[in-house]
Amino acid sequence: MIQLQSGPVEVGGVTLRNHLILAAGVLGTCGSSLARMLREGAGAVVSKSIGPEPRSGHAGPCLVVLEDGVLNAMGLPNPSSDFRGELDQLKGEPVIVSIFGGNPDEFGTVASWFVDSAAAFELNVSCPHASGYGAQIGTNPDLVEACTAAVSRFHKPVWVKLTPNVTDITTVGIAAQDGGANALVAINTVKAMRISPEIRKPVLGNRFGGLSGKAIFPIAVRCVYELYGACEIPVIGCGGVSSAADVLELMMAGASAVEIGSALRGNPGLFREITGNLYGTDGISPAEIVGCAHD
Amino acid sequence: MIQLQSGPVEVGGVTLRNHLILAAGVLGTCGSSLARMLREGAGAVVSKSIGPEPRSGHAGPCLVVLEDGVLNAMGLPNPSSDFRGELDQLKGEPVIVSIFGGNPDEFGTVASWFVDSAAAFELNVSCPHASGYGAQIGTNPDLVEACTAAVSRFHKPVWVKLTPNVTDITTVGIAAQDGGANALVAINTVKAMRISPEIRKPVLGNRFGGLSGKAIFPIAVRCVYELYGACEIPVIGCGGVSSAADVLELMMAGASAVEIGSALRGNPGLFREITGNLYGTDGISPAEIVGCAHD
Amino acid sequence: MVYLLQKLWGALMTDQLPVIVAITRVVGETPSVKTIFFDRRFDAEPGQFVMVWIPGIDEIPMALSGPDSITVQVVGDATRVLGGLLPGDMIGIRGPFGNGFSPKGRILAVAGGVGAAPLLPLAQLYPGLTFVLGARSASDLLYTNFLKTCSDLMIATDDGSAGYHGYVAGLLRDMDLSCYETICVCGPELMMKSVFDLLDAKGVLHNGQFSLHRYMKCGVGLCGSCCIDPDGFCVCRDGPVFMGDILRNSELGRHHRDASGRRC
Amino acid sequence: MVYLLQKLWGALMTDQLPVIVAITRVVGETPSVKTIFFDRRFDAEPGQFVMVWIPGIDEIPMALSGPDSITVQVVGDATRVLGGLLPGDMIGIRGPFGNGFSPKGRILAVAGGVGAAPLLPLAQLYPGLTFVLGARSASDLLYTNFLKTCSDLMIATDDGSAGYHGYVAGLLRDMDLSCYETICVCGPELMMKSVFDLLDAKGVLHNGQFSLHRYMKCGVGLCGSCCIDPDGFCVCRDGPVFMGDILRNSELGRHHRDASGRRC
Ligand SMILES: Cc1cc2nc3c(=O)[nH]c(=O)nc-3n(C[C@H](O)[C@H](O)[C@H](O)COP(=O)(O)OP(=O)(O)OC[C@H]3O[C@@H](n4cnc5c(N)ncnc54)[C@H](O)[C@@H]3O)c2cc1C
Ligand SMILES: Cc1cc2nc3c(=O)[nH]c(=O)nc-3n(C[C@H](O)[C@H](O)[C@H](O)COP(=O)(O)OP(=O)(O)OC[C@H]3O[C@@H](n4cnc5c(N)ncnc54)[C@H](O)[C@@H]3O)c2cc1C
Ligand SMILES: Cc1cc2nc3c(=O)[nH]c(=O)nc-3n(C[C@H](O)[C@H](O)[C@H](O)COP(=O)(O)O)c2cc1C
Ligand SMILES: Cc1cc2nc3c(=O)[nH]c(=O)nc-3n(C[C@H](O)[C@H](O)[C@H](O)COP(=O)(O)O)c2cc1C
Ligand code: FES
Ligand code: FES
Repeated sequence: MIQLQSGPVEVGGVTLRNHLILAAGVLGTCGSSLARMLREGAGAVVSKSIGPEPRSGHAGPCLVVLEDGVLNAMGLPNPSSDFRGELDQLKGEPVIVSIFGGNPDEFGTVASWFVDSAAAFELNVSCPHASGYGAQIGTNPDLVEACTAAVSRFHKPVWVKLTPNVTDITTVGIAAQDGGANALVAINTVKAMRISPEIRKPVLGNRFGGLSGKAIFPIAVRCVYELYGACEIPVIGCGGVSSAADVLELMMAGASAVEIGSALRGNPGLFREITGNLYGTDGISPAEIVGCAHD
Repeated sequence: MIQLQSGPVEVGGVTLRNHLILAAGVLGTCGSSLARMLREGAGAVVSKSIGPEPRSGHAGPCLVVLEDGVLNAMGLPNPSSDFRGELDQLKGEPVIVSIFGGNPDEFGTVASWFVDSAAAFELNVSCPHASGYGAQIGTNPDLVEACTAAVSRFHKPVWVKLTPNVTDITTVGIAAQDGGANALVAINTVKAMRISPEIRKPVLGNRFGGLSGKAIFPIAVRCVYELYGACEIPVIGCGGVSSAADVLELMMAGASAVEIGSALRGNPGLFREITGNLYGTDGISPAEIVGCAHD
Repeated sequence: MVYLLQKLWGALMTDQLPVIVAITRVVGETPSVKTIFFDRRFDAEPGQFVMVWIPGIDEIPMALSGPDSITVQVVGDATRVLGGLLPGDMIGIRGPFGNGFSPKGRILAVAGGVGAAPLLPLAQLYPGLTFVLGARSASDLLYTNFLKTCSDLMIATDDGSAGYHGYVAGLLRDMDLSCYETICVCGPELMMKSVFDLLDAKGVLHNGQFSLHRYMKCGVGLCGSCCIDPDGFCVCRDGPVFMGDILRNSELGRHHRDASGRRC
Repeated sequence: MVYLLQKLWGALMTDQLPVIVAITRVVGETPSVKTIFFDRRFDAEPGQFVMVWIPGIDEIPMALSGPDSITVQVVGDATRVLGGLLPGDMIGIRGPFGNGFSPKGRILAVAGGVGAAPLLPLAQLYPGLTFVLGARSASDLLYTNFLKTCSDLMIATDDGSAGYHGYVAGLLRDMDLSCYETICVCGPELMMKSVFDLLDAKGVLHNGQFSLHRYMKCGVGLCGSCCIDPDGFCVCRDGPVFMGDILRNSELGRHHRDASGRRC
């Protein structure tokens, strides 16, 4: 397998320590767990999505582990503005704050809380299981553009995280770009469900949830490939990544960096494991790899 | 695990020998392989999708097997009207002919060839990798309604097979219902891609393909659940089914019957294996199970 | 070989959807605590926990008080419904999860209230251990009949209605703890904190093993709701049992986070 | 044990994307046939095939003529590009797929043209077998130098430029075939059909094993493009090698289907 040159990575206005980023919502509610992931070798971390009001999230079960993925419907639990305190211990670290809201104003309000502490914002317009939020915005290009614009005015880098649960992800990517996004993140989870045959009910408290992990990797590759071809701003890949080979594949599809979530289950040392394989002293320039599958 | 009463199954105007149907495009190009699947225990079979002109399909690779699924871009190869000859040996058997076209007229033309030989039509408005066909129709509710109406006029049962690659599958399901569909089939493959890291190119000749098999089962359950809640006509589940438990789960989500494709790889005896587990002398009525997860 | 394959197969090939069990027996332990037995035994270390799905209601973490039982104290909606279930009712179980106790040498178990639940399997596995059992009042003491038969049982009640009058930490203060190589502790946060401080003061904190409670949603180390300061450990995955010295300077007894992640 | 685990692991846990190999050597066998060696050996039975990806062009089925080689006859676009590749060039390999030959007792191999490719590993594995090699002309004969050293080689050429003058079936007609327990055949469809008819006439069809060619797209028994009448067997998965008696009344020598599935 090829290896890459190591060194800081500039993506969407943020300097990452390497190409790997902790995905939003995974071990991202506490400053201390974000700090831990940085210690464990993440090149940057994205927080849990923070919204305009504290939310407890959906009734359980909130998450079940499947043979080849994870199905979750956390329901965007978050401490809202109280999250500011979590970031005190992370001054100067590459922390991207994920935010959500029900309209552009709410996005603006939430962003305003973190102008001093976030290296960038990631807009969650893609969570498939929280009514009024997430994908309910992210399937409407006009709203995506407006929400992005509402956050862009803080003159911090804005990443917009997209849902694959749309007919054409590129129209949403272009809307985000038009709203002033500095990067696109693809993908959030794929809307899905499992049913308990004995109970005869959906297993998730919220019935519907989002599929992540290995099962969605080929969908993520496709979305990154489509967005890279259609948009000018960098794409950050996400979905089912669990090895250095997966990182390279997403980069070849067009990802400038890669987020990792579900694969951390049972393996908090994964970032270091992957960077160990991904980088080498004879590594080639990442620029040679990003999007090369399009040539 | 619960078991079902065995016996013929009436779904969408067709009498199936059991709840299991061979999915379109899998071992469905020859009359002899369709007959074989019936011998192997399928309750009915759907043919390869037949179109207005013969097509050779995409350049290879057309299909790769993944850890938890299959990625294909066959490109709708089909012998067009010559397919009539394949059905000679299948008179009176439960054979559903899958058809596709680029507009309502083409759907009508293709259907007209099989009015005497098909037990029903399944409209492929969902293949994610054939330009001008399949999902390019199936993402437009008006076109779906028109194509369905164009085939309905033959007074044969019409099943419409839907793509999950849309923002809201229920709007397309309702359009099909409005066009006169007797049943909905959900889902076709999920648009996806894999890249060969060494070659630095997508592995499929067509670059984009469709993901099937285990990986998409939770997406299929979700789509069936959504359609069952939104539509009046029966839903036939499809996607990642490989066991009797999967069949029951899709039925609880709302499926009146279930199609199986990828899981037949290496296991042509799967239909018999599943019916062996699915039915029992003390089995309960299927009516008790279909859609029960909605209660 | 077959075993290994099963493990491999199990690990690789199985969806970890909740395993549905039927309740076989419900035993009232105290006015507000019931032990619920079900028709399936789970292979767990003492101290591991499961996520219990009460269909239609919620899913909550519970220690296994035996291979086929949980012991539930009614404190809110989910526990109320759980405590009201009857034989034949079905619940879902995910797990066992986390790291249990790592007993070696002479063992002291220190339980407060329903914190006795994860310690019960320890008493079953290591008869002869010393068991310090605390509760508000005599009627709140758990498992005393059983514990009497197999352990060196010492009792403390807040109101003095049985055993030592006062908190568990008070009882421990007068004991020689240096003879225990393993001191397993589970109970309400403040009780654990006082035991923690006591062990620290007595210089035996490194022998302490504390089973923590934090708000849990996923149970598998992903959602982050159970993480503790300052190291960001997941109680569900890195715990729930932590060695005493790892918890020095931790949030134990200082703060925790609620369902939304707010500190309280 | 380790082996078994590897198999299990391999079967369960590996994406079967094309394995990329680099070409190490290209040997011109005849004016239109080349053997291409690559830097990786595949574990295959004689008669199994692989799907060969020529990036940017197509993917086509090819027998393995050795653990690390294919022997390609140029007949169209993909084979032309493949035949023009040089050492260092990369191709992708999926497989090996299908069921190979099942040799037992005395073996007779009957090859026509590039049909010798899947039979070559048989000659390597079973030295001393009888090998009937047919081709249009002396210059089209494959592997003769090697086959001379390890087999009882008999040659037939359509134009009489070497060996028997005429078709392979003609040569076989005069032989006593009853002494062979296994008769493995591969070659152009009509050559196979005449051998098939001859074996049938001689009453030894049940000893015949025929390696069929049909249009293949997936190689794994899903797409249906390689299915044969009247039983609907997949040549890629149930074959490519079929026992003679299974093919009685089959489409062999009568019709096949093109890339679109039309009979021709
Ligand atoms: C590892 C672990 C093991 C536990 N073992 C036991 C046991 O053996 N027996 C027992 O009775 N209780 C046990 N608990 C506590 C039990 O999970 C809570 O009492 C229960 O979740 C309360 O739910 P409720 O809906 O009845 O109460 P609510 O009204 O929802 O809440 C009451 C209080 O319970 C706690 N709580 C609620 N939901 C959760 C949750 N998902 N995770 C953690 N805490 C929560 C909160 O502190 C809350 O303030 C354990 C907790 C943990 C973390
Ligand atoms: C199991 C099997 C093993 C084979 N082994 C060898 C071998 O060892 N050496 C060798 O030279 N050839 C072998 N072939 C034949 C080889 O696959 C075809 O010659 C090749 O696919 C032609 O491709 P093309 O693009 O060059 O020709 P095209 O111009 O595309 O077609 C020429 C003819 O080749 C056949 N063909 C084309 N594509 C395919 C395909 N995907 N599957 C099957 N046939 C096809 C058709 O009959 C077609 O009419 C084998 C075929 C099969 C099915
Ligand atoms: C438990 C869990 C919680 C998540 N929470 C969020 C969230 O708050 N905001 C968000 O944008 N994405 C969230 N996601 C989605 C992930 O960030 C990621 O997009 C998705 O899981 C796919 O990546 P993966 O396969 O590497 O997990 C969550 C995923 C999981 C599994
Ligand atoms: C090789 C292959 C070919 C297919 N061809 C068609 C087709 O022609 N028409 C169609 O509607 N669906 C086609 N499909 C989709 C399947 O019918 C089915 O919807 C999908 O594979 C999901 O089911 P599964 O997971 O059981 O395979 C094809 C799938 C595969 C794997
Ligand atoms: S409960 Fe989710 S990380 Fe611990
Ligand atoms: S090549 Fe696809 S079934 Fe044989």
